[in-house]
Amino acid sequence: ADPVRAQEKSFRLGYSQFWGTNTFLRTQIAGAQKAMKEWETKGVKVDLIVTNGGDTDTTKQVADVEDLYTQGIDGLLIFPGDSVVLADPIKNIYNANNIPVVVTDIGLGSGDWVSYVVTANEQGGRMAADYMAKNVKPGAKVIVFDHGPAVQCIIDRNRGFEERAKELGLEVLPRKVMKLSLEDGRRTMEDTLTEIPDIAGVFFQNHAPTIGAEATLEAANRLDVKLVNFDTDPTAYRLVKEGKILGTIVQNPFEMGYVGMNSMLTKLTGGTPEKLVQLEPRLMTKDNVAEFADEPQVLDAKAK
Amino acid sequence: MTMPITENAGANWKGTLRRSYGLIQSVAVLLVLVIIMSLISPRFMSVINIQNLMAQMSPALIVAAGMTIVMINGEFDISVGAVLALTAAVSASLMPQLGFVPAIFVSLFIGPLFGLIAGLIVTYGGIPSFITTLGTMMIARSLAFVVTGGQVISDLPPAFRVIGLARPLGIPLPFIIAMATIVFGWILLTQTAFGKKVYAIGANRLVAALSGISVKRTKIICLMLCGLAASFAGNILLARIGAIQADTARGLEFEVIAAVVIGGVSLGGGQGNIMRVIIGVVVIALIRNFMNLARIDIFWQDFATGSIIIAAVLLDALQKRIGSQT
Amino acid sequence: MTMPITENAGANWKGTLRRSYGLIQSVAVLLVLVIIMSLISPRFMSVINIQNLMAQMSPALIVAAGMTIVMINGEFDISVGAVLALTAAVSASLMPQLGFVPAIFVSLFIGPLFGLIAGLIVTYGGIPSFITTLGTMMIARSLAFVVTGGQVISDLPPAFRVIGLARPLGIPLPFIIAMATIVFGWILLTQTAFGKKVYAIGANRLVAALSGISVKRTKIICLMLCGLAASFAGNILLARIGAIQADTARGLEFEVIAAVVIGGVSLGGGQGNIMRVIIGVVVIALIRNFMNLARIDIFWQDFATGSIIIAAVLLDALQKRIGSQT
Amino acid sequence: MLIEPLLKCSNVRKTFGGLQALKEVHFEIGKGQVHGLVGENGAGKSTLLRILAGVHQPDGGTGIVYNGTSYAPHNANDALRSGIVTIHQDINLIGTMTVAENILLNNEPTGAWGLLRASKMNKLAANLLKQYHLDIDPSTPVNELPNDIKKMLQIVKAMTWNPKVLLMDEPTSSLTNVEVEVVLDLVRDLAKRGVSIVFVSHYLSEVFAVCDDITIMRDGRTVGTLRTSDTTISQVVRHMLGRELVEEQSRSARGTQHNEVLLSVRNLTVPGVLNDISFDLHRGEILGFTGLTGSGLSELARAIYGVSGMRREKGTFELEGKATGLANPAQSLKQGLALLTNDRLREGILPDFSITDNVCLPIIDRYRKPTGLLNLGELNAAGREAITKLRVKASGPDAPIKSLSGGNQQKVLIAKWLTTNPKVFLLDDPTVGIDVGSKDEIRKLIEQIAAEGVGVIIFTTEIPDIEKLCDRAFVMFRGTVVGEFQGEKLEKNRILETSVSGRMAA
Ligand SMILES: Nc1ncnc2c1ncn2[C@@H]1O[C@H](COP(=O)(O)OP(=O)(O)OP(=O)(O)O)[C@@H](O)[C@H]1O
Ligand SMILES: Nc1ncnc2c1ncn2[C@@H]1O[C@H](COP(=O)(O)OP(=O)(O)OP(=O)(O)O)[C@@H](O)[C@H]1O
Ligand SMILES: O[C@@H]1[C@H](O)[C@H](O)CO[C@H]1O
Ligand SMILES: [Mg+2]
Ligand SMILES: [Mg+2]
Repeated sequence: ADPVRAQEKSFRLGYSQFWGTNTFLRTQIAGAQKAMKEWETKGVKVDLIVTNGGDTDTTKQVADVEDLYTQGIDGLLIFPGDSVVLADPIKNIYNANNIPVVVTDIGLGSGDWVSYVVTANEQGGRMAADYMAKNVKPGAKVIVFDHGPAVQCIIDRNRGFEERAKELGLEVLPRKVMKLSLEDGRRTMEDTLTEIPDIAGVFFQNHAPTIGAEATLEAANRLDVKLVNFDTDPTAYRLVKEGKILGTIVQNPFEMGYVGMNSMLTKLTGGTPEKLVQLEPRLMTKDNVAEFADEPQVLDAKAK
Repeated sequence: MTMPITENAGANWKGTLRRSYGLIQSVAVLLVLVIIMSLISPRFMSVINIQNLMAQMSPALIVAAGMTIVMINGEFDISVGAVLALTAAVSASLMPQLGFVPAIFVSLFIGPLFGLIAGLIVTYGGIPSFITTLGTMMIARSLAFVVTGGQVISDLPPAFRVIGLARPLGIPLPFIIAMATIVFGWILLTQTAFGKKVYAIGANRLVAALSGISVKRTKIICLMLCGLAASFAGNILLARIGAIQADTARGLEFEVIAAVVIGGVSLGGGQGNIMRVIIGVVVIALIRNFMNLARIDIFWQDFATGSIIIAAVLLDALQKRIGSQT
Repeated sequence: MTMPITENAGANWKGTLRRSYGLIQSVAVLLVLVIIMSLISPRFMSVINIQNLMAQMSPALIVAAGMTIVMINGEFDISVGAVLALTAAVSASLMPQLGFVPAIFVSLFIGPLFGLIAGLIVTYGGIPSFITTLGTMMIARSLAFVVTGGQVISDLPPAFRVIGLARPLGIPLPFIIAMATIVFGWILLTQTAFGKKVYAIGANRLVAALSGISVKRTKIICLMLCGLAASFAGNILLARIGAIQADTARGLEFEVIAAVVIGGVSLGGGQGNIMRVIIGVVVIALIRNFMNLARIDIFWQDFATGSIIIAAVLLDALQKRIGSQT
Repeated sequence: MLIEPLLKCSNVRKTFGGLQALKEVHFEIGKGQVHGLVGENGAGKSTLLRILAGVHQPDGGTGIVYNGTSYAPHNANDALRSGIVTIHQDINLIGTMTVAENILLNNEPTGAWGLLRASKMNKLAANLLKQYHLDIDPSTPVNELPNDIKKMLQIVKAMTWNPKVLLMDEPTSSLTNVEVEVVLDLVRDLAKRGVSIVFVSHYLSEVFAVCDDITIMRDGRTVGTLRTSDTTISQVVRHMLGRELVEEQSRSARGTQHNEVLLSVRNLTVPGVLNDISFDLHRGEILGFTGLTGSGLSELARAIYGVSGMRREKGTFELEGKATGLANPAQSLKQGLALLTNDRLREGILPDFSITDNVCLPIIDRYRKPTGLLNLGELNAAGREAITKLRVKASGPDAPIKSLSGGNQQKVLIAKWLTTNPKVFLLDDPTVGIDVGSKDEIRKLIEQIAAEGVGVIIFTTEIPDIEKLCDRAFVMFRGTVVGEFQGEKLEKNRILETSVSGRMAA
């Protein structure tokens, strides 16, 4: 849906992030900005306000969304910290005032939006389990390290992984909770090696604890334990390349932001964007790692 | 050479002024902050932004009222965030069966119950409240996960949501409720015998005990009141947001403690003015709002927040020092 | 009545015993905890688990040494986690160019610098350290994001990694370093004139000042030492994990403060034994480790953790009460 | 004077907020001289000493010359390093630290690497203690020591700084006779060795015993300096108060009879502290408990009042013929007991609280209106009344109590307990730091409440107080009552002998 070339137009837009210090979410912003540049050449100027919800606090994100409305924005892009909690102000403020909303990732449980760009998270979890099963012995023990027992997209990924792993005959042990951090990844992996020396594989919903866990395996000479995770960054990418992380489910945050911004501006300039854009998760392994070398998540921010 | 009694009226008036001095100056600091923000963003002073801010800070204000009482008493309550979440979770999950009034009513017992348990451990077990309420915080948070099953609970009766969304005379109802709570706290602390006891125990519990004050009972009541405030805030937040998850209000305890300390309550107890605590809460709420208005890069937001907090408190202290020299 | 001077040797010995009593009893509580945990999880007492635990708790132990000094002095340092992260980030990002020894060296200035700034604000500005270091915490965390660009920094020189991974005589090197830090802290606090000043100021800053002690200078030095400990811990953590992100060690401050309080340091200052703080750190590390080994349902883990913390401290207090009655 | 004075203050002034504490102070002292500084409570003695000690800075320029140069210390350390050492009025030790740590604080012997030399520290401390006849273990935490020992320790601590000028602010309050002698001997000895001493005290006999000159302060001014040899106590008192003090006949000599038993205590025992103590207190009677320090006086007062920490093993109480528990302060207070403790700083005042709030704390519930709110007007009236009744020098009932002089704080505390309208008033060292004029007034006040039917018990090592004020006195020795005196037998020497020997004097 290419928009008709508009006369000089300028819009003030808000992008409500939930965890803005995270690479994944910053990459979304980068994608949105690329789209903005392209639109500028078509005479559409965008003034973008990015908010951060106090880094991972849904209540604060609600306040951000309210603040953005106060700022008089013409449209809202949002990475909701929670599908239910954030749905409320979207309905009561944005839908009620006919301000278009574009959702990038996670999704909203209710309310209305002009476009929703997302990765199929549960499918990603299933892909991870498939690949895990191929690389461990039949019936081997696998486990999930869970950093967000109450976060919907994480619940989806875990469910996908665990259900598929069971279908494939793997022994799925009770999850361990930990904080989302390098050192908790390292510590939890250490404890797990002690408790379950014959653990064969671990699934993570993010790259940071995976890197921590890899440090444990390397120090303990236990690289036979297979790690599969969601998301990547330069370090995690290198570890896949070196065969130390078995595989990564790569989403496309850049595309989320890019498509999201395009949808928003399409709507604002009178077009009709696609209501749902499903981005396929892709599996990155040692064998195809080269294909991902130019991923915005992989390119070091400072190298850019 | 005592001062003639006849001059006392003047002395009293001066005393009142002196005691309000801190408050007046803190308000001045706040004004500086507000003016800077209005210059940066013209929309800052818009009615809607102010309405939003009022509603946003309401739960923290209510919790701060409770925390102020506990901290003037010389203790901490680290469990407020978790108790808030647990209360909201219980309230939300009882609403479908019980209706919202009974659900709120039942849920309001949770905070006082946690306060009672913590209070008993603190006073009879002799464990610092910091550790005790760290323990009860974990217990409350855990129960919040159990109650919600890790899911978000939503779909609350619209009549209940009114509490969170109504704006009589343009003022958000949660804010009116929060201010009423603070005023209640102010009356309790300054106009009742109980309040005098709370201060005395915080200042020197030995002196208080020798003066016949029941230190244990007072401490327990303070923790129960703080728990009640947390439970109260839980329901207000629930009505405002319309949904609850177990993770809600993580870290609220430190935001509120910071607000209370910014408001001039000493960490050791015995001193502080609950009215000034409002300013502490407002400062913290304004800063978040400001970050959004001023478009500060996310990586630098914490830097700005930290600097503003220090600068505001420094300015306040500096002013007071100059004030006391005259 | 009073004891004749000639019996001093005996009295001293008794004094030492009395002073160590708290320590001995806390060790007893720890033993109870360890025995219960070993019964529930047989692998708990395995050599490898103990080695892991030692390495895991090392950064917290080092930070706790610094925090103990600051807290005995009557202050808090909320910035330790952020300073740790910033230090590790700077150290890691300097290593490729400078080599690891100079990188460590440079990075070790960060903590003391933050301590100096906080110390100046606390002593000359008269701002409570709780607020001041909350501010500097945000500033440090922000800078950590700026330095790392939000990315994980990894790929460190193998020679550097040795510091984190070596196990001379089977004992993890980080643990040896941590214990050395604690011993250094113990010497500083109990065997030097500086230590006496730290305690005296924490117990009664007026009396300390009247005794000619420079309260400001001592407080600043304490905060600088705590910053140094945080920077030191940052490098140890970096060597152990081999990678760093800006988010590292979020919340470490409260874990460490809890450990220090569990270890018997009073929140008001002036009292505490750094050796007992080890037990506080160990208790917290054990509980986390135990949760992983004992397969407790995710939702109930915090409940168990909270209960164990309260129970352990209660047991400790109870024992002491019984002990003091005999 | 022939020689240039070592320390000279001319026109020193100091204001606190609106209050001018020092208006015009002129004062000088020569090398090796002992100079008494006397005046009513709140006259400004401590303020002057605190200025010299570097705690406060005077208003305006420097009016102080020391050793021939202008002297303006910025802090305590400056003063200490220049040889001006102060023993402050209120106990200034760190309770949680040991005796050795306290007396050597900021003055510790260190060796290589700045490490403490523990053995030297202990030896040094032990020697100092011995030198001042203090029979205590240097490793005892100061908290566990009685007040008089703490006071002595402050003196010992001061001596470790090798003072050139020693400022002593009420160094003998709460000391026993024997200890007072030790202190006075020390003062004389130091003077001989060339140390100049400023001696602030309300015990004029002591002032006359050691001082070469006496400077009198009144209302923030020095009103004059007299040679001790050229003046008399009554002359000094007249200068201080602007009036004469009439020596009253001691109460016991008047032989008032009291028959109605008000409180009876039986077999009160606190293991290791109090041993099987029984006595009756009559309505209208003023009873004294005295003895050496450490004989358990404070403990007895606290044990009766039910202070936690005083674990009563045995003991029964009857108040007005009815058995009562007196289990804790709250209960005792309700039954009509009141206890004035002897540790003003730790157990007496709430420093930041107003005079009114300090006074009304035990009776705060009485000011509750039916609405549950406090009657603040009445509360203030009570504070104002306390100020008037005890002639407290303060800017008003709203003033924080910490802004009062030591003696005035003590008066407020007495007022605090009086407002509870006690039936039984326990007073532990009631006249600590109180000037001669006020002491007299407080004595009268105590007699007056006794006359109204209150039973009063005074616990004190000050035998003169016992002699003057009590109808009957008990002497304690190591936690046991060893003697009872009444009528003409109630007399200084008998009491002293019994206190020392532990046996009833003939
Ligand atoms: N920090 C302060 N703030 C306000 N007023 C003060 C302060 N210190 C002293 N004053 C006032 O200064 C006056 C002199 O007090 P000071 O303590 O010097 O008296 P003093 O002669 O030592 O009396 P006392 O015999 O009772 O110890 C008093 O009126 C007191 O209230
Ligand atoms: N719980 C206790 N157990 C053992 N000894 C104690 C206890 N409490 C106090 N003591 C000791 O008992 C002694 C008596 O102290 P007390 O305070 O009664 O002295 P006092 O006679 O009142 O003298 P003063 O009033 O001058 O201090 C002191 O040596 C004190 O250390
Ligand atoms: O699930 C979201 C994103 O999809 C991404 O994985 C970053 O972390 C989580 O918050
Ligand atoms: Mg004085
Ligand atoms: Mg006594």
